[in-house]
Amino acid sequence: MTSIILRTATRYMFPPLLVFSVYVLLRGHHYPGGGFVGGLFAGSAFALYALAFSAADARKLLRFDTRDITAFGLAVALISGIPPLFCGNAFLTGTWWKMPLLTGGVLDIGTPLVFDIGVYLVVLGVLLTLVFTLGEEE
Amino acid sequence: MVEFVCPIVMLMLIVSFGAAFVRVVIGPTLPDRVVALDMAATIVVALILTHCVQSGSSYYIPAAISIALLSFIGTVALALYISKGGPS
Amino acid sequence: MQLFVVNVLISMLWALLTGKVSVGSLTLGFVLGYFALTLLYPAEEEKKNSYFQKTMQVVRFALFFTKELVVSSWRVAIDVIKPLPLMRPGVIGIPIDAETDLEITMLANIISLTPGTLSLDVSKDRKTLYIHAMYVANPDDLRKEIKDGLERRLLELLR
Amino acid sequence: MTLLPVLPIIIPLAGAVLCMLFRKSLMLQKALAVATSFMMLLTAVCLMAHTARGTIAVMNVGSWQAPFGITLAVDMLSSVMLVLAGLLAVAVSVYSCFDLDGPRIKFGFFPLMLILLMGVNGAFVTGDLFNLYVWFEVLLTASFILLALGGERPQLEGSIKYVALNLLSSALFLAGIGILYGMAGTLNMAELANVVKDGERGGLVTMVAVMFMMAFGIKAGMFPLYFWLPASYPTPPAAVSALFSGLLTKVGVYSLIRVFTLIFTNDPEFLHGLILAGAGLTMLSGVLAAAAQYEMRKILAVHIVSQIGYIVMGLGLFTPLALAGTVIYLAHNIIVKTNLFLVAGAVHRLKGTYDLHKLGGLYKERPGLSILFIISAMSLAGVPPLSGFFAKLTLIIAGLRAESWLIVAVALGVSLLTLYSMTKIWAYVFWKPAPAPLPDLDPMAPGKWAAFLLPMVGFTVLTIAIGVFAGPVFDYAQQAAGQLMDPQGYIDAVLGGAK
Amino acid sequence: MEAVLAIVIGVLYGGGLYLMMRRNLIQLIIGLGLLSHGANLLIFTAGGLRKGGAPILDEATNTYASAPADPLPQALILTAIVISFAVTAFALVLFLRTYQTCGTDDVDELKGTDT
Amino acid sequence: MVALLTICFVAALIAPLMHWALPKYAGVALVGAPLAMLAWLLKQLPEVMHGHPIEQTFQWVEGLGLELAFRLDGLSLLFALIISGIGALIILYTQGYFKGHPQQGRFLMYIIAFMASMLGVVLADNLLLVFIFWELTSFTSYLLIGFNHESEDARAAALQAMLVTVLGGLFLLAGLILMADATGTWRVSEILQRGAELRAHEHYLPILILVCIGAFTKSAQFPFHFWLPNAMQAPTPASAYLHSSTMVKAGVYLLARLHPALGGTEEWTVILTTIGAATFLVGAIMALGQHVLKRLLAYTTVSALGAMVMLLGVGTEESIKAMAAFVLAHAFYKATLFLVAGGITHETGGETSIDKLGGLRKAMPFSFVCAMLAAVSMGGIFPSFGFVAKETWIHALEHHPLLVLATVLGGAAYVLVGFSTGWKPFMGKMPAGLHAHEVPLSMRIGPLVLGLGCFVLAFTCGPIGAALVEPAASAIAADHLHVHLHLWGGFNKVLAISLVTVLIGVGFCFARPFFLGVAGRLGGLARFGPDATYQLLLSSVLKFASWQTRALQTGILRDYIRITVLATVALVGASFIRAGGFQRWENLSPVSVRVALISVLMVLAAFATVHSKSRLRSILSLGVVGYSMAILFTFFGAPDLAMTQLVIETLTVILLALAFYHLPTFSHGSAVRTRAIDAAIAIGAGVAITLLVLAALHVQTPTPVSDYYLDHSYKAAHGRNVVNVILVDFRALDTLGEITVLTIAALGAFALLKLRPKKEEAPK
Amino acid sequence: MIREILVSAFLLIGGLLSLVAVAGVLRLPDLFTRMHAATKTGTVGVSAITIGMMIHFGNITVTSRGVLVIAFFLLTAPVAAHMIGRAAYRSGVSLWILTRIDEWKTHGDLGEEDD
Ligand code: NA
Ligand code: NA
Repeated sequence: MTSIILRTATRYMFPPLLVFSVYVLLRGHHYPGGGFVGGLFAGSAFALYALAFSAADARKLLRFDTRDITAFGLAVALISGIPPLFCGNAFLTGTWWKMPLLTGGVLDIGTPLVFDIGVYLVVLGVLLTLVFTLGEEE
Repeated sequence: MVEFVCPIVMLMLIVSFGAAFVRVVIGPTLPDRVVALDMAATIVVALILTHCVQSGSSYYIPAAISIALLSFIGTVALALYISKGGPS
Repeated sequence: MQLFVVNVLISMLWALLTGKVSVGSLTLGFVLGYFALTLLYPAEEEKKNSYFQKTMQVVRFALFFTKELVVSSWRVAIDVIKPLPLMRPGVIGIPIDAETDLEITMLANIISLTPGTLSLDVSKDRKTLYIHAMYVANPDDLRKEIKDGLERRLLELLR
Repeated sequence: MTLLPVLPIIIPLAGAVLCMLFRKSLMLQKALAVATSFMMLLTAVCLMAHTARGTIAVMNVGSWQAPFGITLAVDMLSSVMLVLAGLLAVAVSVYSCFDLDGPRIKFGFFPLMLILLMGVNGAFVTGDLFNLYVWFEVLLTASFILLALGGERPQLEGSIKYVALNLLSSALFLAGIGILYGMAGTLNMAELANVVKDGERGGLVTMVAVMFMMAFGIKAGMFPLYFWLPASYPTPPAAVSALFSGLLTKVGVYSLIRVFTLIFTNDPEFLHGLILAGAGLTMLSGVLAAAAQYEMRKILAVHIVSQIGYIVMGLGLFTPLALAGTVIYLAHNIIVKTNLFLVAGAVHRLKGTYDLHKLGGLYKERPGLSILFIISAMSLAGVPPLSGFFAKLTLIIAGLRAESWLIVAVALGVSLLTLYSMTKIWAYVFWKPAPAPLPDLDPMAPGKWAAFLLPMVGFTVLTIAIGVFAGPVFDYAQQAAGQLMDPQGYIDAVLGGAK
Repeated sequence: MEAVLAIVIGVLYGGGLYLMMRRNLIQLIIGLGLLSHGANLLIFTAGGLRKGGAPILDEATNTYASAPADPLPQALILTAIVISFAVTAFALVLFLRTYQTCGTDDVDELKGTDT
Repeated sequence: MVALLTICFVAALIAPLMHWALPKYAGVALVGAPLAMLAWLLKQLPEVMHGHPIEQTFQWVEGLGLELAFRLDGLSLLFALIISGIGALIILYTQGYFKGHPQQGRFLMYIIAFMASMLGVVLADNLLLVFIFWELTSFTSYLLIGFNHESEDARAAALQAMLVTVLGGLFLLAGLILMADATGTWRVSEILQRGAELRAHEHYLPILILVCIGAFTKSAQFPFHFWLPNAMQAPTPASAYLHSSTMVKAGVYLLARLHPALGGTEEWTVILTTIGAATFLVGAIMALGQHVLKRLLAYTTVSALGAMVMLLGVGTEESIKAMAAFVLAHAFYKATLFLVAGGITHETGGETSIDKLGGLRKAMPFSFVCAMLAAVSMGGIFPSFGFVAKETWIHALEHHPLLVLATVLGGAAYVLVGFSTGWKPFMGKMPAGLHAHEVPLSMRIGPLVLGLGCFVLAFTCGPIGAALVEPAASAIAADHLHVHLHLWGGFNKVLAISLVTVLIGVGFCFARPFFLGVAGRLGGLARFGPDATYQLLLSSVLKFASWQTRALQTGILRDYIRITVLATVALVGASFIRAGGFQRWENLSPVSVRVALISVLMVLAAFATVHSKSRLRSILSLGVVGYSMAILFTFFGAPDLAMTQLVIETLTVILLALAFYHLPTFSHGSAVRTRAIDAAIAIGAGVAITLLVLAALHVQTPTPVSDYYLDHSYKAAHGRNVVNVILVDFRALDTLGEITVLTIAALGAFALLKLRPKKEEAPK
Repeated sequence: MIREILVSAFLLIGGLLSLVAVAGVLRLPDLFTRMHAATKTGTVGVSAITIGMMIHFGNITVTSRGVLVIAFFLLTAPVAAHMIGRAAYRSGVSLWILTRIDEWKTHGDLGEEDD
């Protein structure tokens, strides 16, 4: 077991890191950030957890297999390019919908955003696969 | 006034960054280097934030936050490496 | 209770991050925070603690802490300029009353940020905190100073 | 044309993703891989049909007009490459279903193979220089892993060199892209062609062109940049070797052809002259390196180098006929080389070694396999009327017409040495009696054995068919070469919408 | 400015290559790292240094800050960085595995497959 | 014509099947194909005799000028008759020769395929088509010579024959292409009409030389003759067919075919007569010292081929006629002798040396008769067709005393060979331990038909001359020649010379032990001969190859990188010089202090990275380089880049730290010299890149596409962060590729660490 | 104007503290004393600059993020120092020669072990 100071700090840093990662992901279209950095942050959160506790603990926390997350992310990114095909547009053409919010505002939801979410998941999965496998190496 | 101060601060920070780099190089022990690199990261944060002031653009703040967080994780990783007896 | 507070904090954090303090962003932040927390504390018990009582203590402590922080920077500045042989560093162990992880961690952190001291490690039995100090004129004085000053204030705040 | 050109990228990716998601079921992965390969082939054939009469299939990904988005453009050269990649995919996936061990499949062989193909296809269809870089990285990374997958010592040793030199190539490639972008302000190859053509940038363009020549030269395995190839290609399982030998270096060659017919036509005397010199040295050096080998798969691997020399020779001569020869040679070589590797794999499967000294007696034991080998081997050596003959013939005629006597002499001499190498394998592996009796390691039932040989039979039929139907093949190649020599059609097709 | 950066690029490429020619596997990795920095900086420099604001459209004013930098090289470099990270990570594992299997990290000794 | 040719090829393809279905009668069944061809040829005889060639053309590869053009004229007919006629006999012979052999089917396949290819050579009317069949004969002969594939000698001989003939074929190909380009057509018949044009062409001499080399290798002319005796490793039916009557004559055929286009010049005459005469003599002389049956015959074949080339070189009407007649004569007697020799070897359990044979006349009377008939014809003795041909030949050389002298010597040698093969094995006492029986029926037909043929032809030489020799000679001369062959020309100079030849030949027979002795003593000279030269060449190529491999593929990554970098630097440098260096310095913005400082720092950090004995110092210095990059990105308006760079930098360090647990510290240094060279190369590369960047900077950029991105990012793609919009929308395909790379890198890392070979080698 | 002065002051203080911090890192005699400088002064220095920036922009978004930066530093810097300190101590990094006392060593209790 590693230091309790580190473990405690990790516990308190973990949720904000995840939140920050989603923030970076969702704001990426308008401000610096995006799926890639967002995914790296999410991955770093789990990496920190794996360092402070153990790779196995981090895996438990994650619940999904890292390779599944990766593949799923790739699938999401790929699928995000499909909807425009049904409108006669080219692959990966940005398609946007206005989504009314509960509060009365309107949110632009578009396939590029979905694509970015795919990127986020891929990066998360990849980073964790690397960290966990290397961390578990004897 | 700020326009005048910013370049000076920037220079101070760059010099600090360089000095931290010197410690990275001269060591002598691995923890010394790690401390120095952590210091360098801290200075990079300061640099980026100063640049925000100078350019009047707040878009660089997330970069600063990123490094604040990530350099910590990096340092932890290296510290664990050292304490597990990893050679330099 | 504590969990709830943390959750609210996260939702506020989210609102701050997005820069738009609105019901929507707070809700989204709450939901995100909820998920983040459920990952962490699947079944941990809540601890009863009065939230409002602590507010004043927090403010007081914050002020004290800020002062210490500024002073510590100043001290380093002086140390750097001073001739080296005037320093009297040393590693000493401080018996601690802090018990929970959070208490120990906060204590250690605050010790690190205050002038002249730096936490190195907690003993295995969690009873002793080893610190590195720049000026160890008398180890027992230092121990006393920390225990009566920092630790007492902190534990008051946390308990 | 909103869909077809991108399918060669999407289909293998989708297949790979599905394979990854169903990674626990070997059967399902096999089925997925084979099905995906067939779909790829089908798409490629459709594209070929679409482009056969000289139209260029253009698609703007994301509906962004060229040169702003990434434009995919499939001309005749691209579509023939796609078809070949499809054929290879089918053959290798079927072959792997029989040949590959469970652990390798479990640890992602099929997704990697499909992603490799995705990268290869991407490189063939893209009309954007940076996008080409991305596809290169996709296929390279996949190939790194396929090469090392299994973790046997030779594989790892080979991988080190493979990785290092290919990454060096990537760094050169990136440098070229950066400078070209700075110079032209665009990454669209058609637009680049226009800018290079218009501007007074002669000197710099030539320097950048040299960078690209080196970058692609490494990937293509040209002299003196090919060293990674003999060190790495003979190390992985046969299916992987076959896939690599058939496709990877060819992507480098394809890219050379693409940029040196479309963009860098500003100084053919110097640039294409260099390519031609490189081609000659590549042929010669490769064939000599092969002559020194006594390991079946290694001979075949090193021969790739010398074959690359032939393919590039057409580009160096830079005449319509020569490029037609290059196109035919590409097609021929992909088919034949892959097949030879598959046969080598079958031999290894039977006898457990590639060592010429240890092997023997297969002519007696396995006449079918012998026929498959000798036909491909002779095709490689250029014996008429197989595919290789027409490929070489076209190049030789082009060389003589261009009065490049030296390169013709080298090409002819090398073809003799190729023949020597192929007959060496034939004599040692098939004709010679086995020095010590090797047990037949193959436990396959005859039916399964036949299915296992099926891809090889298919390729053998193809190499004969190219010879028999050399007329239409040549016409196609000539038209493709025409498109390459006069890139205005390509440029107009890509930029058509923008003007 | 570009002249200075051109020299830096040269140093990065040169240093990367020199490291790649050393005998330790780790130096090979580090060399690749330098090389990739060099390539990125090259794209950045050759792509046209425009010392200016971030290419982000301001929400309030709907304008770019003073002369925005060229966004395309940035996007290219981002892609290149990610790719080189992926490749470096894989190479690291590959080298680790090579060391475990071959029992040496001396690149000069890994020549069993060439001839 | 095409149909029949196709039938022949199909027959070849189905031969193994036939053998599998009818093991005993496959040969008999398959002989139908050549017989059909033969019948058809004979049917065309009258037309062709009257100078009306038969033509048939199909398109094949129009763009290359390759068409399936066939043309049967007198020359083709003569050769085609020989090929199909003897072919049929050989196939029958094979039936007996390979009785019960498991690979008989394969042999039949090869030999029929060979026959078809050979027919293709003589019937084709398109240069490329000729070449295709030409190569096919080389390839099938490879399979035939190496038929006894378990014998190393057979394999070596097969390889040698193939390499030599294919080498020649390559020269030939170049010559043919040049010829087609010079005349503008691939049609042989058209080229023959444009002979004057061709002979005046600047490429005439190269074409002639190239074609000659092709023909000479195929027809075993000196100094390429050596492969032919070695090729006797082939089973006898193959030797009889390929190496006496057909394949080796392909070269002669080609020269004869192209005579109207290429012939008649001084170059032609000099080259052909010199080489032909030399070959004639060398073959004959070499034959004197042989004792192995088939080798003996092989050398006389070499010699005969030389004679044909020599006659063709002389190029007079008479010599052309003589050559055509001699082709016919040679085919008959040589095939017979080979078949008999094969029979002897076959029935005596593999004995090949004539000195160990004797007294076979009782056991093999039938073979004896056939052999005698052929031997007489070979010796040019009255009243055989060999005599007729020899007469015509000597007559043709009337004005070339030297060549006549050569003919006499050579002819005498033929007498000796005829004696050695047709007489010696059958007479005298049978050596102890030798057992023999007569050959089976299927093996008798061939020798009988051919042996008798030697005399039938002689007695019908008038009509034969008109029907076969005249059309052939006319085709060679491209002019109508009248051929009157006669068995008896009266007592004249020619007959006298003939007689002298025979007499000397008889003398040779008595001197045979002497020749054998000389040959034995001169055996050492063989290592300066062409065969040794071939071996030397082959082994030098192999030596050079392995030297090259050792020199270039050292296995040391450093060397590879060095070569790669040096080549790149050299070429970039060359193009830089070619571009005239820098023309002007423009577009360079002023240097700001902070960028300069960061740059200096980066350079220092790069040096620290490079020059470090501690791997962590190196890594951390690399981290400083990365941080500096991020700072630069910040200065130049790239927040996304700065952020990504910083994150990636740190993550890289984390991964490295994780991996470093399992990796050793730096322990292998290089010598100072190595480091100096590497440093020099690296510096060169750095300078080259710097120059390239500087050169790039003075080029004015036109409107970059990114202005479009800035304008349309929000309007058309709903995003304010242009960089991100490029990544997920404008150039999303790049990003898709990028995340694919990421995915597989992780997949690969996982697989590499988790999947281990069953038997892990223990680390040292 | 006051705001400008405040901003400038904070930035300058931050810059100076950074200089002090690295001066400490460079000049102080052993790892542990250097860490004092890096941890405390570095944190305060960067915080000062952050505050300067917060004042400069003066809007809620920037301020909230600035708070975040400072908070992160206050949390992470001491933890990092602790991690390095204990790692260094365990790995046998020697204390400065003039260190007066080492109770850790005398007690011989090295805390929890890493796995
Ligand atoms: Na992004
Ligand atoms: Na920190």
